[in-house]
Amino acid sequence: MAQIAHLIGQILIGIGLVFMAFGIYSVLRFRDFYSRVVITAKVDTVGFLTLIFGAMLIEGFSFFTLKLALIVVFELLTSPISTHSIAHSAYASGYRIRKDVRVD
Amino acid sequence: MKQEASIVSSITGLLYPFIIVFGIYVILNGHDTPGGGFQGGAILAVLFIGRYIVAHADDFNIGRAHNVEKALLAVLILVPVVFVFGSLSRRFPQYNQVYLVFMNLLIGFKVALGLTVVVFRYAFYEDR
Amino acid sequence: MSFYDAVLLTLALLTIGGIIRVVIGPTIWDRLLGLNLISSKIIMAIIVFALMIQRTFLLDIAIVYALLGFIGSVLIARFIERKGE
Amino acid sequence: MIEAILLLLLILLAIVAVETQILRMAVVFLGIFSLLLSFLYLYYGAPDVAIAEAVMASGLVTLLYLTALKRYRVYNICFTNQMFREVDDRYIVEGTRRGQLLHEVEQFCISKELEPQVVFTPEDLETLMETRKYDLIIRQEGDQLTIYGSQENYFVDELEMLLILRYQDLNTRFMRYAEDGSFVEES
Amino acid sequence: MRRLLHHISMMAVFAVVWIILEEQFSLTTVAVGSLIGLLTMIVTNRYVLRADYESDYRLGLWVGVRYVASLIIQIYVAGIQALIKVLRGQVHVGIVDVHTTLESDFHIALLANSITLTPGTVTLERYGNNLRVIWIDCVTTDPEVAGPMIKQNFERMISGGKS
Amino acid sequence: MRQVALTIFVVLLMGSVLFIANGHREILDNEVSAYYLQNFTSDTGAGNAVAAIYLNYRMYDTIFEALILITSIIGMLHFFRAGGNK
Repeated sequence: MAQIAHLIGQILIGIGLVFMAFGIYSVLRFRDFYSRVVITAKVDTVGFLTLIFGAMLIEGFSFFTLKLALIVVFELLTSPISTHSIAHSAYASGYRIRKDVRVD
Repeated sequence: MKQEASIVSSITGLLYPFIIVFGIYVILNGHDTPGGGFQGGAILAVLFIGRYIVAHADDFNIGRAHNVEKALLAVLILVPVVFVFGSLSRRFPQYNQVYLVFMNLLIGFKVALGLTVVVFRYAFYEDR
Repeated sequence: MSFYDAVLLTLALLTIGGIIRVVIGPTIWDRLLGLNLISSKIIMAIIVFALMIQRTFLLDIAIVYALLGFIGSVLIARFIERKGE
Repeated sequence: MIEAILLLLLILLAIVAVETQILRMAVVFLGIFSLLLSFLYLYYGAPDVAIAEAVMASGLVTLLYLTALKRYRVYNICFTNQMFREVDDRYIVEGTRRGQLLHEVEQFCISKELEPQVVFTPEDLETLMETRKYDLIIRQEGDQLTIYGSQENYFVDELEMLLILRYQDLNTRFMRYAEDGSFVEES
Repeated sequence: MRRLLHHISMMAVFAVVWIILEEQFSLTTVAVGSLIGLLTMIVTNRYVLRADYESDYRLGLWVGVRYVASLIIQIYVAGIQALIKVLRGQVHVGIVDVHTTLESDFHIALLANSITLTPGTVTLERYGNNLRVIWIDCVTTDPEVAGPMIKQNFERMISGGKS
Repeated sequence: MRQVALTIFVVLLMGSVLFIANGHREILDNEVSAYYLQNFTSDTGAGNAVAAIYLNYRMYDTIFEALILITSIIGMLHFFRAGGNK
């Protein structure tokens, strides 16, 4: 039983890495800042969650898992803050996408 | 200005007590996990810095913090002089743990106050 | 080479990808975005490393980054937005 | 293997951070530097130092650097292009003649101890002039490059001398505006 | 005594956090954790936040758990949708205003956070009860139409299923 | 020309230093560190060797470090008096 959980955990970690590689690929591929923010910032979150769930499965129910859960909660609270503040900084400095955006 | 910063300052406000608890954990458990006075104190100092950045709160009393820090230094010198150099540690080995925790706490609060005073003073001085 | 070594190596390669964006990124906000990405990669690497050598206390460092890492990027973003005033 | 990769990246980042002329970018590079450094401390078995590095780099040191950088005045440059409907990296073409011009303007700012901050936008000129946030507006319309600068600013005069000398092949002209936003014809 | 009762929910939360950090479950850790939680709340209310933490950040336990669960599900659904869109190259980024009916600052911040976390949308700024959002495939700029597509069911989750 | 020569000189110097440092094995005072690592738990009751060393074996270090911090703060407050707020 533990063997199967171990295997599934390793597969989940692999899937998380694939998601993260996709995030890096799109950060290199897209050609304007706002697309990069929208895609990468949070395709990365999917990879993060998958990898942590894989680690939780490998470890079983222990204090290691509980600490990982704590990390998940803190990361879910703080990582959108930094993305939001970067996007807001670009927007407030006058970086725009296209002409038909209304300004007030 | 307040309306604009609202999302960041709300979530940071939610995190304040968690940062304090984590800082105290790093200070208190310094004697058997990595961490200790300096690291925990720096975490507590980052809390005040984050508060200054996010909420633009400059209500920190530098003079009083500096006085508290001087008093902590006096205790910090006194305790090991009595305990370690006065060979009490060899006579009462069961109080060793208490001594370590107490010293870590003292160093932690001293470093937190010291770093906060340094950074605030520098930021304020450059501001005006 | 064990499984965890391979994972750490992949994470290092992904970090290189992030650093490419940071170095060539035309505007400064691209660079900040890259900083954000690399920060999450490093948290991941710390978790995998802790899993590899089976030490729970290494997760404390991941908690430090998860709790306090955003202060740095918020600080830089605010500074750029206010145009240094 | 991972150790070698991270150490090489550290050297690369240190060189890039030293060589950057725009100092606020060096702060970003140093942030990444300290992230990698913290992981390396952990890898070498020094978690105490790793925690200290993480905490110091995320808050204290960044604030000190940025407070020191407040001394530099920021020069806001706005680049607007009427050809493209959407902003993308084609705006910032390195290697072509126009990219060189923008680069030259940045270099000139750095030599005058100003921090250039370039913003790219496809907005019309009227909306840009309304906000009055920018010190210099470079506008591209087909082949025509127009540079708008404030009338009283002696900095723009020096820049004009430099650019007219070096970029005669480009179709460049300078426009000045007065404080109330009306344009002054070049005499 | 009444002040102690006022803090008791946060004391329980911090006792749990302390047990997780200390990695042992015993009477001592529970007691120390509650004590540190009490001290932390007093210090936070008096010196750091300078407001009443409990009334500012009120979220029921059951609401919170359901919110996190639905957030994770939404992250996966939207992540895979965004992935397909990017691979096909159908990206049309635009900026939309979204109106929300939530009232407290904290709830609006949570809504903005979850909009940022679901791939495909990033919150730009908040003014009053409106959020300005970057959207990856901007089919419409009408706030009435775009609102439900962006907010999903987060609004109902956060306010506890009332609205 | 001078800059190029200087660069080559620095690179050569760095290479030679790295080469020498790579071949050289530092012989540390093994007895003290071995003693510390074996006996720190029974001597001081700490679980973390670093804490045992900086709070017990090397107490003077910590005291003077705290003293240096407070000295630097006093110096800072003194020199920045003109522009500060208090």
